[in-house]
Amino acid sequence: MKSFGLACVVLLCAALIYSTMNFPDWGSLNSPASEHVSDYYIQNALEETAVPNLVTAVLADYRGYDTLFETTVILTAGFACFFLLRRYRRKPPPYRLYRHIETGVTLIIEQGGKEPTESEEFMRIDSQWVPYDLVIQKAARLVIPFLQLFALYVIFHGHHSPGGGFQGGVILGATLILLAIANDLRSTTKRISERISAQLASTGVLVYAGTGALCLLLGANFLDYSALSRLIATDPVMARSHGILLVEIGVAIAVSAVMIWIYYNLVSAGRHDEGL
Amino acid sequence: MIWQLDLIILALVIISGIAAISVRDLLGASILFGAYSFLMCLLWAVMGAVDVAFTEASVGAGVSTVFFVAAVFRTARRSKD
Amino acid sequence: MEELTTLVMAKYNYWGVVILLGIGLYAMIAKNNLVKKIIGMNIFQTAIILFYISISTKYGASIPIIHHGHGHTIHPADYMNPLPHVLMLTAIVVSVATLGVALALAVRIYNHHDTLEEDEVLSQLTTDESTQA
Amino acid sequence: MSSQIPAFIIVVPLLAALVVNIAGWARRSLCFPTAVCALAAAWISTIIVMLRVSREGDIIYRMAGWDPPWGISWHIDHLNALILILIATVALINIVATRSTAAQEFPDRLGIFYCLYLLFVTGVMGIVITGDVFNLYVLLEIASLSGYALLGMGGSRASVSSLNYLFMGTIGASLYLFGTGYLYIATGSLNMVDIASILPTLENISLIKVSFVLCLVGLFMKMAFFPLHTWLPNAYSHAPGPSASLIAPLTTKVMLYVMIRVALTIYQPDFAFSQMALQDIVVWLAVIAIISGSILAWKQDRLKRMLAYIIVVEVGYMAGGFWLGNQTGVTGAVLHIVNDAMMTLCLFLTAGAIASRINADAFKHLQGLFRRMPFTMTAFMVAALSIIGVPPTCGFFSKWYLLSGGIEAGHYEFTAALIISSLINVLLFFRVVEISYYEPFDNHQENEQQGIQEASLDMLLPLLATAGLLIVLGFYAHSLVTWIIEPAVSSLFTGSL
Repeated sequence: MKSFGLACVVLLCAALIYSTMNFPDWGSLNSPASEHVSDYYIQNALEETAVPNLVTAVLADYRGYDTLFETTVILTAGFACFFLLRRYRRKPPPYRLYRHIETGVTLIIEQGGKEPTESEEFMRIDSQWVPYDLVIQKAARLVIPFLQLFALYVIFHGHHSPGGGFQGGVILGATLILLAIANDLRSTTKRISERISAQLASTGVLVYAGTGALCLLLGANFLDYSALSRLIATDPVMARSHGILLVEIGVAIAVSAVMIWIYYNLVSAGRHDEGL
Repeated sequence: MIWQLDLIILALVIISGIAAISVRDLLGASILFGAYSFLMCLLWAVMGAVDVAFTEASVGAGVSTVFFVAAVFRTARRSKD
Repeated sequence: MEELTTLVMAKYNYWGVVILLGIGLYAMIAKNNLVKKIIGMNIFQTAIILFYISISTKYGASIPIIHHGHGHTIHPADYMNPLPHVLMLTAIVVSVATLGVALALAVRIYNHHDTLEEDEVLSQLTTDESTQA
Repeated sequence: MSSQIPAFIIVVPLLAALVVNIAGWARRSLCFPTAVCALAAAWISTIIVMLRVSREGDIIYRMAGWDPPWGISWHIDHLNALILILIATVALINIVATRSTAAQEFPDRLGIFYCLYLLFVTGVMGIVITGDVFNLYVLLEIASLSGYALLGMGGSRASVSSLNYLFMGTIGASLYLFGTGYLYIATGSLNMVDIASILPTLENISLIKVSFVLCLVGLFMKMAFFPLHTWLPNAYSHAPGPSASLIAPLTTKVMLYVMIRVALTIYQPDFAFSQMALQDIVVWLAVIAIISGSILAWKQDRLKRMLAYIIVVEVGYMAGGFWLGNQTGVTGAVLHIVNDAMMTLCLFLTAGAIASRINADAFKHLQGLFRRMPFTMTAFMVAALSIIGVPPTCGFFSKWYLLSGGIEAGHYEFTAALIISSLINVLLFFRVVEISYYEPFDNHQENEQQGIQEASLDMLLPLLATAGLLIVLGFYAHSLVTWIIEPAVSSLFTGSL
């Protein structure tokens, strides 16, 4: 099986390499790809949308419909992970581990035994092999706020510098995943419950599609932000720029919530009790 | 866009790609896949695609590696091939 | 010889794309472990993203962010082609979404069959079917 | 506001999917009504769009107000509008029919099931309506991802076959993306009509040929055309009832529409049919698909697996009919897309009804089904006659166009294959009828009460409506062709887009 697979892959690659012969040269200035549509974007994007970062302008305005469905793809992945993995039957685990914080002694409480209350002295830890490490927890607690500040910077500076809704949203989601890895999953699900992350994910895409539908109600085509100029009393070009910003915020909310939601389901195989 | 740098990083990308699929231990394979994604992000940064490099670094390398490690943690770490 | 180097200079990026496609496809076909197949699928998708990005590069052009304000005439040759970058932002997010669903299915298979090896899973399924029928 | 109707077709199901998710977490009972209202609204707007297209000609809808090559635009002609109505009808009938089985199958995740259902319908409708090549890839991914999740939730074997479907589907979609990359490197634009105008002016034809082959192989993989169909039988036969009867009628047919759109709108008929010299290869592949699919269907001993192989045969009909190259062949293919979607919906709904009543799928458990479930089996009979191609039902007319197209194009092996597979279909379905009608219902299971265990009413009425629709489609097949499919096909061939 392996040699047959290798043979047909090598055959396919040889054919494709032969087909790359009549590509235009790599990096050439007059290849058709860099003449027809991209010249319009480079020359007109700044006047029409007041956004220097061409990629954000094309991403959220000229091809905003593409990005709406891109955010819907990541939302579908969140729904799919929940739909496939989530298990609600709460059968209690055979034993629970409690650690006495000062002495570091771990108590194994069988089912039905008297469990110490999670207070100053006792801390519940996962039954899987989890390194109880003070350094990681304290370092994570210090770093996370600054990471979230950086994520907000990336979201809101999508117009001028590389970055935008997706990158900022993923960094925001990654900070909460870092919290879940540093401590245990239950402490993070207490902060951001699964229900909040699911509803936030849909609200993010609702913000995006809602802005589009708002332009629809104002009489223009779907996702035509210049129609917002009547609402926020600016000229159509600035209305497009603000529309792009609004859409980027929606994307950031959706992407960060979906990343957390997928992580919750994937790491606990759907039971949301013990994870990495 | 210095083409020599581009050639070197492209070679590194191909090597880490081959390594990612030939390592037997799945955790090692997912970490190597993280390295593959970071090198790919570096390649795109050299090629001038700055936004795409940023996204590949955060979405491709950052979160996919976490998903891989989480999935391997929930399943098995040894693999026969 | 000199003609060969100009040919290589002009096309090596696309050859790298094809080699990565081959690696990804080989991993998906020949590898036995499900997670290895998922890694192969991801390599296959990032290879196509690399193909689009190498279309957009221009020699001597800077990143697609217009650095001076209004008023100046903007020459397209100064900036790289922004369109493939937009498309590939979408393709990266699609590849992560597919990765998430594939890993969810792999975890689900492990919950049912306690193995990630394709041949062991299929042998268990055929034994289940024979006992069921 | 009336000029915005095309946007409602996509926006309403998408917003409904989001609202269902947000509301689903608060109150579970809200999910089904919102989903049904959204699909009904989408259905009504597709009919309004069809009327506008037949009155005023093609609709060009500029997304975000930008002109076609720069922004994304929709180009809705007769073909688009017809397939949109088909999708909306199948989705609406299926959501109403499978309400009780969905609640029974997914008790704790019903809200998310309806979100995935609506996202699948949005993705499929977006594929049909869009005029942009890359946008089609993104919507293809949405439809596929929600399809993998819906199909993966069945029995123990479902997740293995769904993962297999995911691998092959991702390779297919990525090959399509690679093909559009070749197109983009040659023309520099992504809008279908714009590419069609640039392609004749280019001189290096071999680049365009490679891009066409790559797109085609990717679409064949998504369409389950013969050599690349191995994912379909497992994926559809182990899937849960409600999702199988949604995905089976739609995915392969929409991929066929995409092949027609790519081959005729972007590459223009003279390039696709004459210069590419692919015709004979693909028609012979279709012949092999039809024959081997029918034989494999005969070898199955489970109902849903047999129906899955029949879908592979039907894809062989449609792809072969399209690649005959002449107008009657393409008309037959388009009409068969419509008919086959309705037939597959009816068959999978009956399979779902049978599975919900006697949760066994193998043939040997279907004894005496006519006495136990008379109405479901009559609907099964109507769908069986339609697939075989008996005149009053719609299956006959599309097969008639395919047959005459085959003779006209001189591909007699295709017509022979059609006739042979119709005969094998007769054997397939009468084997089922023989088991369920003539074999006595062995009453050693005394505890089971002997009376009629008919499927629940809310599943039965849509099922009988679909069976009735098959016959109505049969009567109006001629007017359907003259009013909608003739102008669509002629505009595709003359390339007046």
